[in-house]
Amino acid sequence: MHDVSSHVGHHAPPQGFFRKYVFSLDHKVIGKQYYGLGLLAVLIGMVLSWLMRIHLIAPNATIPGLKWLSSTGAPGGVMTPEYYLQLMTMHGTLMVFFVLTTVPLAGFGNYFLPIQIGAEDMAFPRFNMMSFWATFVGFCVLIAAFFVGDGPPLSGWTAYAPLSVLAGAGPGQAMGQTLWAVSIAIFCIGQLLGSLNFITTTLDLRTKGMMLMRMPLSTWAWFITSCIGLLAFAVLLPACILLILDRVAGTSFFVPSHLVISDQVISNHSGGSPLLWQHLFWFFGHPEVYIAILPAIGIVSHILINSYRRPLLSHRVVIYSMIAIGFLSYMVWGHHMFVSGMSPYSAVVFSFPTLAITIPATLITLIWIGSLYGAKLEVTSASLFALGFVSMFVTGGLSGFFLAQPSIDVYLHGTYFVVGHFHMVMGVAAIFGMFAGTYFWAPKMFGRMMSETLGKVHFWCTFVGAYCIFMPFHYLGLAGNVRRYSAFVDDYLQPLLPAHKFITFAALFTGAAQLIFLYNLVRSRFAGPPADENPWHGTSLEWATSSPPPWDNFGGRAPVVYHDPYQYGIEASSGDYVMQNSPEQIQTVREDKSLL
Amino acid sequence: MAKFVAVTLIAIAIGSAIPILLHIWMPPADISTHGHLIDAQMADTMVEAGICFIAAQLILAVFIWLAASRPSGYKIRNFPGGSFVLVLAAFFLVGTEVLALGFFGTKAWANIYFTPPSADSLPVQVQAGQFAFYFRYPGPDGKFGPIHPEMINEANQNLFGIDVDHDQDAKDDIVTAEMGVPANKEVHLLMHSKDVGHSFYVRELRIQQDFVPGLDLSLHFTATKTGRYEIVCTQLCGLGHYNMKAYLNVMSPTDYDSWIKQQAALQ
Amino acid sequence: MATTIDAPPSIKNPASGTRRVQHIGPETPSTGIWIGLAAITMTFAAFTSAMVVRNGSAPDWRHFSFPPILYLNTVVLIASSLTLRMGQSRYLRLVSGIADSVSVVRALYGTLALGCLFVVGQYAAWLQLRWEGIYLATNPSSSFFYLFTALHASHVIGGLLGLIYVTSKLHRGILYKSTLDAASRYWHFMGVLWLYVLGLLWFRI
Amino acid sequence: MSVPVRHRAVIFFCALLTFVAGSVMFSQYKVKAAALSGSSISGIVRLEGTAPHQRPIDMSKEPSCALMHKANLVTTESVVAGPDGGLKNVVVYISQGWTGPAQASTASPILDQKGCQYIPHVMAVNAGQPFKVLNSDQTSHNVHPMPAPGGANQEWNKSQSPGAQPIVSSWNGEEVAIHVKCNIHPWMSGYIAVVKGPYSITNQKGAFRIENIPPGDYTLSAWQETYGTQTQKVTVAAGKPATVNFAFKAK
Repeated sequence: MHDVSSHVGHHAPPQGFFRKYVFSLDHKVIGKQYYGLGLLAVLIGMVLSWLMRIHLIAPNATIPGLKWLSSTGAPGGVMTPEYYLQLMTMHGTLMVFFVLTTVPLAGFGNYFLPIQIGAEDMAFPRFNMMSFWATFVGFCVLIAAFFVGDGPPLSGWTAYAPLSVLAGAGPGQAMGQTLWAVSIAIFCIGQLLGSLNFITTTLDLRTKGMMLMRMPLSTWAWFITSCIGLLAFAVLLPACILLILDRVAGTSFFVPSHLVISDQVISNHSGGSPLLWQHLFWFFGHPEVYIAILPAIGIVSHILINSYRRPLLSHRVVIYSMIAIGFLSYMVWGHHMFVSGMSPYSAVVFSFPTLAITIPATLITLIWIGSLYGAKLEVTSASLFALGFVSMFVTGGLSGFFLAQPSIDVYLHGTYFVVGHFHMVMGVAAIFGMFAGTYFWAPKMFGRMMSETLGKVHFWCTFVGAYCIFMPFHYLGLAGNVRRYSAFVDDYLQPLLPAHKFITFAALFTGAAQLIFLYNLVRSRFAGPPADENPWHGTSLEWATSSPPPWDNFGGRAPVVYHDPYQYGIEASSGDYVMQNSPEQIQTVREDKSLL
Repeated sequence: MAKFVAVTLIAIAIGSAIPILLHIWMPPADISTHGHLIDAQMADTMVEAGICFIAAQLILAVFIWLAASRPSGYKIRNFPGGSFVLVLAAFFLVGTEVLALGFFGTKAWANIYFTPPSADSLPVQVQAGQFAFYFRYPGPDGKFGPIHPEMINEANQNLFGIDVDHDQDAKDDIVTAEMGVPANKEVHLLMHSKDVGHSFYVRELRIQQDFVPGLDLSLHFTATKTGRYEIVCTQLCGLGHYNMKAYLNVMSPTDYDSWIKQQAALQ
Repeated sequence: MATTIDAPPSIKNPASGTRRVQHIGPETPSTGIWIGLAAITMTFAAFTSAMVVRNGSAPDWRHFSFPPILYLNTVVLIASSLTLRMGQSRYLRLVSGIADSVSVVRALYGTLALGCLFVVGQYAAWLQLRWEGIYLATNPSSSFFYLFTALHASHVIGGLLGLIYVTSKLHRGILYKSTLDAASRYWHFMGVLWLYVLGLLWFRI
Repeated sequence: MSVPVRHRAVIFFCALLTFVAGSVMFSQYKVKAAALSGSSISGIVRLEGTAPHQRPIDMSKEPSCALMHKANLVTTESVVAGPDGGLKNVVVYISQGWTGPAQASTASPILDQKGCQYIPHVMAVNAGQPFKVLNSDQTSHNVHPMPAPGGANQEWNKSQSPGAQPIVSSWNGEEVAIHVKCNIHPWMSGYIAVVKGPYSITNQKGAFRIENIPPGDYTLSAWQETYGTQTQKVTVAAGKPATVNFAFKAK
């Protein structure tokens, strides 16, 4: 149920520290809270990946400081195989759930969706607050797994049953795995509340003149993503509940009969189906990939248009493509299970929609690149990261060609090729979207400009570094290098070790380069030059209010919208652009109406 | 800066292509009768994806170079044909491309997985457990004795929990830690997991299949080239995952016969 | 749309002095409820498919006859929907000034009482199963029985809280029709959902 | 003379200390004396009948270990009997009647992992007595002792990389015997018997010898991993070594 007194913009300006910054109902504060949480999670996740990479090239090396993190997992600072897997699980879980889902969608979405549609706040501010705090609690529960019994779970972020159900299956599978499941369940609830809020806000709270087709592409992306998330997390939640029940209540949803672990017969479970978990998980898991990447696509389009100084060749094609991707994402989960004992016929059934996703993805990419032709590119840190995103998206997308075909997946399935693929298209690409968004919107969020020079250095290091890390992953996969190995003992893996050394050094370099970004962010927050209302000469509504915006976004006057979102590259009084809320007439409409 | 980025992009595109073109890291030589289908499919896909990759990155680089060096007062121009051309391209070029890939890929897949094993194939049972593979041959009677989970005792090397004293079929079963198969004879692999999920992966055979606990799957292949190859686990199964492996020993029929006799003697 | 809402018009009401009521209101609650219902539907769909898969995965599915009190609970829940329906129509008359708010409040209290009765009834059903020695982990069938009933009951409790909230709003005279409609839509959906769950359990268990 | 209260307190406290210290020393002395004046229990554990077939172990999965055993094929060790029936790896300990200190020795025994085998195969410790686990191999092992669930001892499972520092651990309560496994090398199997007081483990000939037993009546237990436990009553007289022999029947 909703609360009238707290209804859109009708909560009074918050008083007191807690109401203002902690338990705030203001979508802008909540957006920043999500962003901060994501930043914290991405730092932890990155350090974990460092530790993993170092262990891979020097399995018996003493890593300074590690013994303080876990005396059992790393006695004397030497990482054990199980601790490698435990860190890997935490890396995956933190990155997928608490970074890729929170920052581009919940972080930027919370802050800018209401502003871009001219609303004063989200539809249900209380749900919005609950959504963040649920996510935060989930985060704390997950981190707690580091400090219990024998540490976090080692079953990977996919937590395949029965490994994830049986406490005797290995270190971390007792308390750690339970905490993991509880954490994800709580996270699901948070995201469900968030999606509910986003969808309702977009449908009901658009200001006068803001027709759906006049919404910026970023808003469209957040809207579509929320629709995906609403259904995806509504499936992961039951899966987690079943997992928790299997673990703590002794039910048998996922554990079959007659299992024998370390010579001991598992007698308290019987008849369960491990594939059931895989189906439920991947029915969520594949849409999750698009939950991570679609907001980045929207943000990047929004930024590219601004730095192209022209609208995209077609606004609608991009929107319809995003919708198509969202729709298709629900028909392809089986491609994660080509070798898990599904019938070979269903493998074929899942293969074609997977390949079909290429078409809308290609459409978006072609529109991006085609619109760059004949454009006037303004090179900023934001636009560089956006262009870097395009490059990454293409690269990562193309390796999907291989994995979408069962016949090739049979060779590549469990290898580093998969790791390279999803890090490129989901990890790095989405994180590039986050960087682009940060450089673009930091002036609005904090009222200060970030340093462009540092931003460009940061971009170059990150871009080259990311390719140096993740391109070799594909090669290793082609050579059959199996993923999730804590050490490479097989004879055929020995020749590949130099490549792993290279990757590790690239990872250390790229990670270190992120300190530039952190420094830039913190410095600009306090010492950056103050930003005016519209530093990038943008057209959408977030540029029509002060930086940072007042607590009700537009100072009580709801803006009225007269134009499509991206009126660039025209002659107008304000320059080469007209803002959405300016009543000025436009002679030349750039958007190509020849289609649709 | 933009020109610098464009050059970087070109360098990355070419640099990424070199290891592929030089075949530095590639699948090992195929030793199976079906593998060539997969290799051909992989080669086609590599060509198509490679062309798209190089083309996209280079065009992007060139456009960045051009778009960043416009004179002031430059008039925006549209891509010839506008989005219409691009949509057509996406649908017809890319659409047919992926459709073709899917179609031929499915043919390769069907050739391997839609055919049942032949009647005279050699049955071998493989059991995956934390963290080792063990293999069982039915022996002269061609029958596997039933598995009694409660009798599994690795300390006594009763790895399958077979009851030699009471089960007639189990008496002549042969359990080995290494998988010996005769060359050019079809092997019918009966897969059984003892505890959690595992996977059976032999690069040279172009084979990968998960073990699903409680679900006994099967697989059939014919190895053509004698030699020792590594069988590794590709499904995360616990702390010893990285060291879960066994050796596949493809032998000439005569060697195989003496090998299996030798193993039978060791039971 | 983010339009400011001015103070609700006040209506003279013979029975209970002045009550300020507002029949128009923001459409967000009704949209929100529709979306929430979509998510709930998806959750139950996921559980249903899990149940079907698990049922087919092993021959260990044991059927048991479930407690007859469930049928009684069904009647109670349907009755609660009817009283709520009554409340809605009385609210309309209240808005147009031809009924007093006491009648509405009475209907809402009726619904609340019946709702609580339903939850208690479900609990009684569990007690009976426990008494028969059928626990959560006894068999997949019982696991799913407890799972579905518990999940539905928790949603019903959520609905009860919502109704309490609505009632308090009505008391304070700031109840929007859209809010009442949203609450009732959720409540009626709970009834429909229960019929679905009941049918499912009846078929499978 | 009058002593201030404060001083009296101090004096009293010192007196107390001296008394406590003295009594402690005295008790120590008594124990030592008993130990010195005690005699020993020794004997042979035999197997009647033929030992069951010990299957050979194929370590091809771990080349470094397989190489070490190229010369002589390793077999399982569930029953190891000498030519004259002497039964190896039998834990002999006093299950009843022991009144001396629960910890017979202060040394910390070593369980080594060498050639993918536990050396020794069977080991005994006292409850609370620390023991070391070493890894002398080129590969990682996971040390996985599995006490009976619900008992005083907790199951644990830790990997040990080559050259890693030894794992030092101890057990809370008596338990005969705790099975130790390595899941990475499933054939690896060892036992730790946690007993009270003195103990001995039979050698190739099946011989055992427990020293320094004070005179008295005891129940002696012999545990073998396949055949379980046998007990015998024994009376030890001062200065007269007792002899006890056990015989396990091959099933």
